Amino acid sequence: MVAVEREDEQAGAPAGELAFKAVGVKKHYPGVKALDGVDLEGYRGEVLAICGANGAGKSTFAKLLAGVETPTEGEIKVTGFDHPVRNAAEAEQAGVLMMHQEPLIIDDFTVGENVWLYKLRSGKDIRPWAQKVDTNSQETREVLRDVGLGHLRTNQLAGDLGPGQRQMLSLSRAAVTHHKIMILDETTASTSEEHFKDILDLVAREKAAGTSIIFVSHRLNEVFAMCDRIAVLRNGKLIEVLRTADTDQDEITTLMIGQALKALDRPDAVDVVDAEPVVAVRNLWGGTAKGVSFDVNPGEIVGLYGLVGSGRSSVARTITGQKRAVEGTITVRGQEVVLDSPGTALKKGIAYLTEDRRLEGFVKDFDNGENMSLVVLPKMARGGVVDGKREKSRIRELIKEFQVKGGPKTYTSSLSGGNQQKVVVAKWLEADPDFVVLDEPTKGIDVGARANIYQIIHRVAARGKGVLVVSSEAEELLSLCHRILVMRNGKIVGEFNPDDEGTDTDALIRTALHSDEAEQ
Amino acid sequence: QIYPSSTPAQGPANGIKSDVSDVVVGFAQQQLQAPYFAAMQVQSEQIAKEQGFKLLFQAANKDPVIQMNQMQAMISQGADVLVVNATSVKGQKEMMTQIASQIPVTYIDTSVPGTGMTSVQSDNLTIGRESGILTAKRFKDLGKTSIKMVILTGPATDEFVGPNRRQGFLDGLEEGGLPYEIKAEQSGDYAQDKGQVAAETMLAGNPDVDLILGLNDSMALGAYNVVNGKDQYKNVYVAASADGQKEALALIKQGGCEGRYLSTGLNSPSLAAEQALKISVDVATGKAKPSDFKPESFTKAVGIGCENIDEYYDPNSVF
Amino acid sequence: MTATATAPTSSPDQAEENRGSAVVDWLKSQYALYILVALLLVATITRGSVFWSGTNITNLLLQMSIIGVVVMAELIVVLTGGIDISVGSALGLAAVVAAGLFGGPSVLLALVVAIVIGGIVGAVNGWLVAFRGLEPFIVTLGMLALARGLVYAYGNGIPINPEAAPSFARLGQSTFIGIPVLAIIWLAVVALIAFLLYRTVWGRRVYAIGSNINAARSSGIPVKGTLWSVYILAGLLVGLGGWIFLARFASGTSTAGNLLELEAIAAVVIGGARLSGGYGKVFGAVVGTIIFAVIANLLSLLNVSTFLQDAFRGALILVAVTVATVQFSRRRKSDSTTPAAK
Amino acid sequence: MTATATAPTSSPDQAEENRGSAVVDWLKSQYALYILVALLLVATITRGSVFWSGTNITNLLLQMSIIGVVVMAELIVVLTGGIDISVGSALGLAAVVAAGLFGGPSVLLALVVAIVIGGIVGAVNGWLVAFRGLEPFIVTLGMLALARGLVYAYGNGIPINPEAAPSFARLGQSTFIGIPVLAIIWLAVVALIAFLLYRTVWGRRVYAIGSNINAARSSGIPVKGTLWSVYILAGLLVGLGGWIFLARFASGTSTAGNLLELEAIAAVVIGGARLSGGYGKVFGAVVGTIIFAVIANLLSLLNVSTFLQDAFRGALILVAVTVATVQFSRRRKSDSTTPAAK
Ligand SMILES: Nc1ncnc2c1ncn2[C@@H]1O[C@H](COP(=O)(O)OP(=O)(O)OP(=O)(O)O)[C@@H](O)[C@H]1O
Ligand SMILES: Nc1ncnc2c1ncn2[C@@H]1O[C@H](COP(=O)(O)OP(=O)(O)OP(=O)(O)O)[C@@H](O)[C@H]1O
Ligand SMILES: [Mg+2]
Ligand SMILES: [Mg+2]
Repeated sequence: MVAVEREDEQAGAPAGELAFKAVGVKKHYPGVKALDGVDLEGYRGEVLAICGANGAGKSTFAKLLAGVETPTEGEIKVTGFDHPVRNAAEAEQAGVLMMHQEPLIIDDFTVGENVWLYKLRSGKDIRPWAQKVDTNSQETREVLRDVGLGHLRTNQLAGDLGPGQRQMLSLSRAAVTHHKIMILDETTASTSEEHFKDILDLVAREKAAGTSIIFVSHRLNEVFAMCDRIAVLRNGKLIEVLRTADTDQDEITTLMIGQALKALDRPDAVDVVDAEPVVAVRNLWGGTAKGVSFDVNPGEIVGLYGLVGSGRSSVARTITGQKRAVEGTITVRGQEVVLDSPGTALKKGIAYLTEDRRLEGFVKDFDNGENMSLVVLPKMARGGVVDGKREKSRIRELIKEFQVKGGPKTYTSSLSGGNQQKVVVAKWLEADPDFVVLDEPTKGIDVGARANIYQIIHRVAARGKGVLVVSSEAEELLSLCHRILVMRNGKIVGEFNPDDEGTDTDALIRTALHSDEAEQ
Repeated sequence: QIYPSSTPAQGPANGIKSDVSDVVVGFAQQQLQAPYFAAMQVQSEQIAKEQGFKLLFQAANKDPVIQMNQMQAMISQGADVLVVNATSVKGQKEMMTQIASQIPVTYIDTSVPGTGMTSVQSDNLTIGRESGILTAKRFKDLGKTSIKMVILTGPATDEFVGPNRRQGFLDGLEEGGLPYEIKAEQSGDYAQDKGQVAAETMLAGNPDVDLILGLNDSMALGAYNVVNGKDQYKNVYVAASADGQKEALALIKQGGCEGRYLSTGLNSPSLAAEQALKISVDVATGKAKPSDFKPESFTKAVGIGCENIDEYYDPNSVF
Repeated sequence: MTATATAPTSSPDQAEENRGSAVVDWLKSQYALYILVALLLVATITRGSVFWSGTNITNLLLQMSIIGVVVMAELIVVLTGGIDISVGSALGLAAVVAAGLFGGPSVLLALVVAIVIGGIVGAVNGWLVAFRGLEPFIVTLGMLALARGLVYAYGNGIPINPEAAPSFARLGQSTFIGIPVLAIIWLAVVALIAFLLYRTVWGRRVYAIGSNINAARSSGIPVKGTLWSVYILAGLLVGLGGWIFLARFASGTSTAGNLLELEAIAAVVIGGARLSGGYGKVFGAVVGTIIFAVIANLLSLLNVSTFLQDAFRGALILVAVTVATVQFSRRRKSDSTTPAAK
Repeated sequence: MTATATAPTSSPDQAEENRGSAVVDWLKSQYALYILVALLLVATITRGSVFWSGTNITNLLLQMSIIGVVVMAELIVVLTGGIDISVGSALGLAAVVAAGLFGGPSVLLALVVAIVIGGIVGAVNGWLVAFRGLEPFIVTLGMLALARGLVYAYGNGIPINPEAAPSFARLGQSTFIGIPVLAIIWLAVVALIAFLLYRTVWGRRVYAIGSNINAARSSGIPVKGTLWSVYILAGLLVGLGGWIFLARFASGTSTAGNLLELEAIAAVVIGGARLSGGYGKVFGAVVGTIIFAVIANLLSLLNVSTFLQDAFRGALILVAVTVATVQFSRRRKSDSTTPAAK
């Protein structure tokens, strides 16, 4: 197979010269073979996608290439650099720039300082006491505008940004550094379609400048829109490298998960006649939300769509007690409630799956078992004492149900991004809330597991619970939800029924940008 | 019960040793943070070397808990007798009853009354008084009929020594016929640097005082640093109520009867150490029985001023 | 590179099979234990007969009982990512007031008083930390000074001997099947804390808060309440420590508990806990307690000059942690957030 | 640009226009300043004439110059997420050795010796923290004991008076345009540290490491080297502090610098720095230094009884931080991202 791949590259790929070459690369963690003998080449002026299920080893490969980790066996050669890249400093010399799956942003720095983080000095001055660059310059602002963050102030704290904005912020670094290889590890996972255009532009510029680009994403449409070649990983092994032009999404999916994916039908909303809404929100203000009203009925899955920063997460956080509402009322099953903390919300049967896995998704020192049972622990306890057996057996079931790659004793922080997300989703769905808000629930989750999670969400709804799904992926909402609300600038500006004629991705995006549909 | 009896031990812990070189003496010092205590150690080690007995020396950082642990460790190591400079007069009563039930205890400097075999103490009251008298005389010679003063005291934990030295010095002033007014009292922790800072501040608040009293020489030396060479304090004098530290004696000698360091009291670490060790060795070798000793005996108490300085100043002493 | 190091040892795939390797893994991370073993070896070689004598072991146990209880208090605070530097002063206050209130007529009354005082101190600390969001360091620094000041003020610096001093003294040196009662109390406290931390919902919450306070909050954990309860419990333990102090010394001295905070934190940290919270074991903290007690005891037994004792202790700590952690990689800023970090 | 400075109050939407609000934001976060102002008010009301007298201000400046330099050392360490509890002992060691080496014949030689000693201590600390990955607390705890032990051992507990004692004393009292020279040295150090932290690449790196060590590492910052340099610089400053100690007291006492670490950390923290690193200001630390100096000075001027001083100091700290932070929400685990915390 390797031979075939070589052939293939020699025939079609060389849009440019060789940028890097991995030979027999293995990476073993205690008990895990994250990579198990991978040979892969990248060329300048070319976009190479790496696809694979969660835990296939995509991020691991990226980290090896960027010198964040060193391979257990084999090596990766970067053209023009005589020995393997071993650390970040060498990566910089070799011209490898990596956008991590969890963007490495310094929360206590301003947006501008984060843009320039990889290039603290002005000019070539290498003295440690050299003057630092001006991080509030016009140039900085332009760089930010290019990645769709033009509305941010350069001197505002980066810690206050949402995950989507953090991704784009880390991406902005590409504009101020010199590099030959650029790695985008799920940079688009929590960004909306609009930002993908910015990324496309940036990639086009980089490509023209001769950069070799590696793109990791679980959104196959993006992969096909952007990439020249696709490498498929499964369980740490390179399965195949294909030219985009020669393949299609179904083939890639099949290669990734080893089987074809069955199409999934959305069950109808449970028809509970005249039941009062699970949750009714009226004129809600808070965060970037400016007067939002909507209902979620029992058995209904409602989608909330909008661009990054449109206020979706603010709504989600405010109605789940994560953040206090400035104004407005929230009624749960007919009863008006004041939600002053997530704990209170949970007592009322309201749960919130965060979009910010890194910050508040899971506890880094906990293993999968502990993380999954964090919310429901009181229910597994008698008189405050945890029933260990019951906890263990339930955790095992959950791990199977959610296809988490790892055991109950594996530390969640050592899982791949997608597997972490599964743990977090499992934690909340296990809590069995009356009303659950899922903020980017499938962020980073591969196509196979995604279908599985959709099914579980459907099951929750089928039991008469209310579900609100916030997502940046219009397609996801269209296939998952019974009703879709679109937000723009903190207001709900449209409502769609996915089954209606003419309700498609374009319609949602158009509404989110500047609707010419009927506003409310 | 670990210590079944509460009556003091009637003989050395491991039986009477015929030879001095077999004797083990434990010396539980209160602390080493002041030169006075450090000098005691140097002196004791010298004596032990000369006489050939084994000395276990530990200091407790002014903490009864540490001292208890150290005394216990000494007993475990086969000490025959203990010399103890107690960390707390009142607070160690039960502790010392327990310890003393197993081993003869001779106190040095600070004792716990009602426990142990005997004590060799400095008579802080008298030492202070002697110094006070000398200071009163110097002021009278200057033509003063009354003075204003500020006092540098020990820390809040100073339950016994400091108050006695203070009272003694004030008694001495009265005895010398010099009425006084205390303008302020602040702790200098018996340390030179802390004393200097406290003196600075008190002087800023009371620039018209005549005297800064330090309850030991270290603090008085700190105070001396403040007034020395400063015009605005040219009429401020310094005195200590005790210790007789070398640097202080040097100042007294150097200034003579015009000097600004008026007086101190002799609290000789070497005299006390010598006496306490002698008692201990005698008991350990059977030359004396614990019951032979009075509960307390005092070391010589004198005041040192410009007139008798030559008797006491030795530039080569450790302390 | 580091962080996760800890423990994410077991692998996803070979899930729980290999028990054997778990033991090995556990042993690998027990560097505190090695320090202790090395110390005991040194003790045995140099002063074996004295060190292992019944008297000395009894002394050691007694010496550890006070600090041991305080270490447990410090541990739970450190697990939340906090720090309590007021434990020493609070212990002093509890001891002094318990000795002095109503004249200290009874051992049991003193126990109640000591625990109440400790609890009050802990409740104030905890309230400021949990509900006012203040830095634990600065809050407990204030409390350190305040409580110590109250100790001085209560007795004007003079130790307070309770009326029941003889009963205290008797209790302090009584043994049960050869083990000092005070040490038994300490061990009971250790067992209690281990149970609370490992077996209860509360314990899980404590770890969660220390590791990721945001995740804890958004998971519906009552963060403030739990934090408060931690400081209160710590206060109660410190109060108990004050009472043990009384039992041991039969007197409330104004230096009671002085500098205990440093030793308690040191024991917790050398026992492997992370000061930024979320990681730390009861067993490690106990080993840490023993390490420092043995060091002090050994230096005494070897009759190391007092001038040099501090130097030796310091050098010993430095050498021990350096040597024992050839493999030790867990950094304070656990970077496990990004497993990437490696 | 003290860029990181501003608390994130204004929203993304209001662009960059309102400069005025920046000042307001700044003022809002200066709670340490309010504590200081309140203290100064109290001082003025109770002992105004004495407090503001030239002598007292000079004294205050002198009293702050030693701790002030040490606070700067502590600040840079805390910014990296570390802690240095050996500063007091190291200062003592530097002072004593500088006083004693070769008999202490010259002020300048002593300066060199003190700085070298401090630098060595810092280098050892830093090496263990940066290259061995050890907990700063436990490393500097070991150093605390080691350095203090060496102080005792060097002089057998007896103060060491340098031959050049008179020159030291003269230097300690000399002024320049009315300001004590020692205070000028302190202020120069403050200016230097502010320059390094705010204006240089090194400073950015220090903040980056303290805030997110993984991001720092992956951005190519030489994390270990920078960490080491921080501890070395801190050591040099502490050495300088030891020399200032000599200049002020003309004697190397064995208690020099005792418990200074607590005050230094307290000043840094009350000045708004976060103990877990990444956030903290030079200005705040200076204000913190002044706060503690003024408290001590005031208690002394008011002639508060020794028995009550600690209690007052403690209560003052607690009340001050509680009252001044009615608005204070920045928590140690920066949760600026979880608005729930507000
Ligand atoms: N620090 C670590 N310790 C132990 N195992 C690890 C560590 N980092 C990654 N792994 C394991 O290596 C495997 C590959 O992980 P990797 O992050 O490369 O997956 P991925 O393909 O990027 O998946 P995803 O799509 O979910 O991001 C996973 O099984 C993961 O659990
Ligand atoms: N007033 C506020 N204070 C602090 N944080 C806020 C505030 N408003 C919003 N945020 C945070 O900023 C981020 C963006 O908020 P918004 O509701 O606009 O998100 P969104 O539309 O879901 O976009 P994104 O994809 O960036 O999350 C969220 O993480 C939210 O918690
Ligand atoms: Mg990944
Ligand atoms: Mg969002």
